[in-house]
Amino acid sequence: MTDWQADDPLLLGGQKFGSRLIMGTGGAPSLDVLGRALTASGTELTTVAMRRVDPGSRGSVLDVLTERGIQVLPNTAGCFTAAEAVRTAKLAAEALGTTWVKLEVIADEVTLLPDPVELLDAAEQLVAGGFTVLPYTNDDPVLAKRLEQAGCAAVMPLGAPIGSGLGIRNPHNIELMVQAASVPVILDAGIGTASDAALAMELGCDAVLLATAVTRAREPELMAAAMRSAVAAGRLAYRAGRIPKRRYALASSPAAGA
Amino acid sequence: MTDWQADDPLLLGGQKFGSRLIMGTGGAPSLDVLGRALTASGTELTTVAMRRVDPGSRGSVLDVLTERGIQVLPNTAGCFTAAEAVRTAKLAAEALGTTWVKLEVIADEVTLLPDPVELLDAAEQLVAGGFTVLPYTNDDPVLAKRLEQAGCAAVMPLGAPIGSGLGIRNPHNIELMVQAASVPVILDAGIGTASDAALAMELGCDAVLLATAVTRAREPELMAAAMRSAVAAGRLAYRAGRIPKRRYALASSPAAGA
Amino acid sequence: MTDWQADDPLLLGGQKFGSRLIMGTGGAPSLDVLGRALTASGTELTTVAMRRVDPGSRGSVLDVLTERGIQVLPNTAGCFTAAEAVRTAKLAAEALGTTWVKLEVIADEVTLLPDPVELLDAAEQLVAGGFTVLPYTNDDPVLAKRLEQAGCAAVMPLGAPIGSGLGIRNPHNIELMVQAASVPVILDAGIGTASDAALAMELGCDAVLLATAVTRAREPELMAAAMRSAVAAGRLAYRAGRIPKRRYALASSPAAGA
Amino acid sequence: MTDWQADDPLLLGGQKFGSRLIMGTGGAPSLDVLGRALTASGTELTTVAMRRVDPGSRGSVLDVLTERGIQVLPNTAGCFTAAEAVRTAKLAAEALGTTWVKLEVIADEVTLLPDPVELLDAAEQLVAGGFTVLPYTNDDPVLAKRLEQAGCAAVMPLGAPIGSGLGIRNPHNIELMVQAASVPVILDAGIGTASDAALAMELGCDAVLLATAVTRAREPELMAAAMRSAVAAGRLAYRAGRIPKRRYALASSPAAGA
Amino acid sequence: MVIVINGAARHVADDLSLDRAVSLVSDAATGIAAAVNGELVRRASWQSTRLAAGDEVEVLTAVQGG
Amino acid sequence: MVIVINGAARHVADDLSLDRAVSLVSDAATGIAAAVNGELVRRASWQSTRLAAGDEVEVLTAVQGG
Amino acid sequence: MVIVINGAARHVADDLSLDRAVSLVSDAATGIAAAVNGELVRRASWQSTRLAAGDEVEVLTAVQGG
Amino acid sequence: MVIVINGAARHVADDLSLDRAVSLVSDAATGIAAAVNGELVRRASWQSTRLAAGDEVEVLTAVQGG
Repeated sequence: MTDWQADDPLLLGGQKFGSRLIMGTGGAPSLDVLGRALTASGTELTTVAMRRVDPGSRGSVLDVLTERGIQVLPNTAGCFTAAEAVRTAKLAAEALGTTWVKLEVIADEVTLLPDPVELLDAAEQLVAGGFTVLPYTNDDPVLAKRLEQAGCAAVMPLGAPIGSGLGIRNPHNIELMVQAASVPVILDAGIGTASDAALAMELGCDAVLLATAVTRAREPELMAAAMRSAVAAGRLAYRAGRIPKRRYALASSPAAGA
Repeated sequence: MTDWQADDPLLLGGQKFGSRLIMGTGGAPSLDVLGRALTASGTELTTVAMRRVDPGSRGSVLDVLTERGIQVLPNTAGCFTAAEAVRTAKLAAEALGTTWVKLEVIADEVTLLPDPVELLDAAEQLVAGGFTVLPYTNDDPVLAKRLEQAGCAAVMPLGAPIGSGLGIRNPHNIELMVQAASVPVILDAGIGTASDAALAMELGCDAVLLATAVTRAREPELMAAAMRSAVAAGRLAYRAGRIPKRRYALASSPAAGA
Repeated sequence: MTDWQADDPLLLGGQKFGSRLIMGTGGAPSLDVLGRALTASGTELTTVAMRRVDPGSRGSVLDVLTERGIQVLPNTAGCFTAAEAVRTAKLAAEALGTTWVKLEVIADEVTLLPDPVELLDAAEQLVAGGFTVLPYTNDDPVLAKRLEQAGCAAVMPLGAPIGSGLGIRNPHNIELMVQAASVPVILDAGIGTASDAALAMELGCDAVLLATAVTRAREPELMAAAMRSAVAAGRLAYRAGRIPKRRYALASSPAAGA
Repeated sequence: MTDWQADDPLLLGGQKFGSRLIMGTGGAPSLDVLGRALTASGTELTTVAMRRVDPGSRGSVLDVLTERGIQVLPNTAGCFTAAEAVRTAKLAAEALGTTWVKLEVIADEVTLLPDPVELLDAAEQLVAGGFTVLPYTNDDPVLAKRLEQAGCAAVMPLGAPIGSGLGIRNPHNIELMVQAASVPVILDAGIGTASDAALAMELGCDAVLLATAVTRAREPELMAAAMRSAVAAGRLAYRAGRIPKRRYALASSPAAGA
Repeated sequence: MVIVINGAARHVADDLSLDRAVSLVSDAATGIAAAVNGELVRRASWQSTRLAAGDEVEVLTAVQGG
Repeated sequence: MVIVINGAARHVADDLSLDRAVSLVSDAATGIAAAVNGELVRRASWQSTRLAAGDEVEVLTAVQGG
Repeated sequence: MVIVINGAARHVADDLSLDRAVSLVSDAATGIAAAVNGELVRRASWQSTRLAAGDEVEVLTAVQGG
Repeated sequence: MVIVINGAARHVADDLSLDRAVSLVSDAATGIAAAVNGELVRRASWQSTRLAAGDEVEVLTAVQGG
């Protein structure tokens, strides 16, 4: 079977990735389940959070990534201000030896929606600090453009609130964002099932980032395989150029007797 | 890479199919393009129409299917009455040596929507005649049940009018149909792009039948590969059990400092 | 305030109605609440069901309608066959002195969806019997056309299952039906709130029939007033000719300094 | 007919308004058409833009408002920075003798979407300057909360880009905004037809602001009447408490024979 | 004899007329209709309609619905 | 005599067999079916089927569709 | 001297007052506002405000919009 | 003296070095980072970094998230 993705890598932060599915590690019932899901997903880049060391904990999510040769992407989850986010990013860089960061600066714990002002501030500081900044943002095309102008390596708009599984609530905004962007657009948050991920790619997104949809599915490994296929399917459909929507029918068989 | 479909064949008309994507052959710019698209789609069952022989024509769609070991499924496209459809099905059986038929009995040439009364009549006659009947029907769960009771081997509801590319206009009806059906439900007509096909499978359909979305895409072969992945993705997601939709966010990273 | 409806009556069964909102009476907590809701709705035509007389019952829904000068429209709710529906219609005609009937022939008690074959049969018999037949049908444009050809005075497609409050699941089908119809199209069943009723009228429906959305609302009288305004609003918008949808913005203020 | 709005005024900027429909004046083919549309809409508050005086122009939009006793609401349309917007607001206050302003600070002329950073800055300056600030914002609940905290008298989220007629693209965000807001939420921009306006009110918005949907409709006066009814309908439905959506049907007639 | 009215068996005088049978369940002057063994009987014919043992009488009226 | 094959009138020898008639429009060994006056005739019977003046013959095959 | 009113250069008497400058483009008694070099000047100060060569005067009013 | 490590107060030897402090909660050779009073201290400087009474030490590592 032809590998249709072969000649279509994702260019992000100066690197090439064969997979356009970026995974998160939150919500998995165990490191074993997580590991199998990550393998099934085919991901090459995966997020982790930074927290205080727990002397009691056995096994590390880092080992799970290392064994599979998956690049680690620390996030700044749980930060409410630019200052917290910048500090967390620096600690992550020291701990993990990477200058890549998924930048999250949220406004409250009910919606987990990003705070546009603090986010932009943090992005500017981290870009100045030499980081490769991948900001989790809302679906506002204007804020996305500002983040791009601030030097972010990509913009990562939400489709819906984190963990909601509501899919892409406003495809129109994502399309506007894609048209205006000159950095990769990565759909982050909201994906609930495979068709959501395929739609994101059909809208022109360069990649999809998801965690909950896989880690909290009834069968994470199977859903990871589903997402892998869905992202590939959506990307192929985007490249193939879909048929126009038409109000009326168009016969797919020649007129009778013709 | 694990073959997640390996243990999940489609059971239809007493046969097993490894692929859940049934293709149509209408609309392709050439037999060559059609052949490459069929290969890329991985389909094992493909529809053809019956028309008067054209002495001048070179090459046959049948050769394209035979070379690839794809089972042929004649349709009764262009028939407006049960009588026409039954006659066409019998001629197809004689010409192609198959008792399988995709039963189409349409009401008019603007919407190409099925005529429920004529369709049910034709289905009953063909089942009595020993045919394996796969009826193209509207998305009415009641008519689908009647067709099943008439002995059809599957029901094939439309997502939207043939060739419209409008996707699945009424997912709720398809879900009701799937829940009530004891024969395979195959989403036929309306698919425009990969996410539509994935959604059909997530709703619980057993397979997807499409033609225009691939044959009239800008790049048919690429779109065929997209549909192959999309159907696989949707089926896997259905089996994996998606996360529930939630009104609010659910953190995928542990609370700060925890 | 100008009465914008003044010159725009509903023509149905040879009569003129000033109101385009047809009400049902099912689900109201009391005849008193029902009466106030009917008054607030401004309806001029309202459905009732036929059941065995209950010697114990006090007060009659008929009195509620008579006091308000509302025309009664008996239905054949609960009938599963053409024969039952025809008998019920004849008993209703005898009891209520009207040859108008809302024809319902349902397939099962879970979906309460109409049975297309029995419905068409019953419609033909009742039209032959001199009835003014208003059939509750699904949203299939083909069946609607058959019912019109059978001599029905209108077609009454569902927006969604009875009492579901899911609104109009397939606006595209309703539009196709409206375009093809030469009798009034009345959206029946599925309306959950005011915007659903407005949308039905904007799609080109001639009237809306609803019960549950009002009778089971937290405040039936207020919701009845809401539906009255919504139907008027949707009809006016339909007549006014809405602006086209555009992908991009269109300034509503002159360019700066111009 | 009972006036259901009588006891339900809009409280905005310390004033009471009987109408929950705020109109814009852009796009009308003539002042005469505008005047008749404003009357039909029943609006009590209407926006105007500030531009250089044109010695040649005859008649003024101000006269149209004054004759009808409609309160004027100047906007800052066309401003791309906080500085421009603040200056425009001050000139408007001087010219029109009002400290109310519809604050618009847009990011570009293609999407006309608000610039979150400049908007918040301008809002803070104008609140400090004693203005009653009504900011046109995107549908981000976080930015809306920041604007409220800055002292704005209301928040006015878009449903879709100005003049697009795409309706409310992300009802979920509007609901989140309404739940969190302690100032009025006014749906501004995107309304295309009556059902859109009704939906806005059903989501809990306190009012709707629109211009293009009326002024560019085929018949502006009729559409203005439609919008008046639609806003009333949506508000009443919100107050009445709609029925829940249910997956299956719920009979509105008693079980047969019961 | 025994007849069935709206599903309930009743002992009634032999040769009972339909109008008497109806009066056992309703005194409504209007708004009701009756069927005997599934067949509609017009009100005008109630008095002249004699019932036989085992007849099933249905007396219907309008209720809230639809 | 004159018969109609796939809608076109043709002068043919009297008493023509169906297999000869079919061969006028197709030399396909498989993948075709024939009907005379709307009735399917199995291939096995083509040779023994004699046509009469005015007969309408339809010869169908599979084409792209559906 | 030369000043600019609403983007157009005009020759005016030296030492022109703002109320005179405004009157060159509008005779409206109400509904207008003026700015000199980007700064709002209240109507009460128009008469006492003397313009200098090169000053940019903006005179705005309300138009259909929003 | 008393210092705070990841939120917990501990009695430690005066003049404790940061690498010793870190070793009280983790023996990981890689994958961790430390901050003293909110300021990141590079691993290379842990040994030379002396802690003072009341210092707040944070030792972080990667966990499942995002």
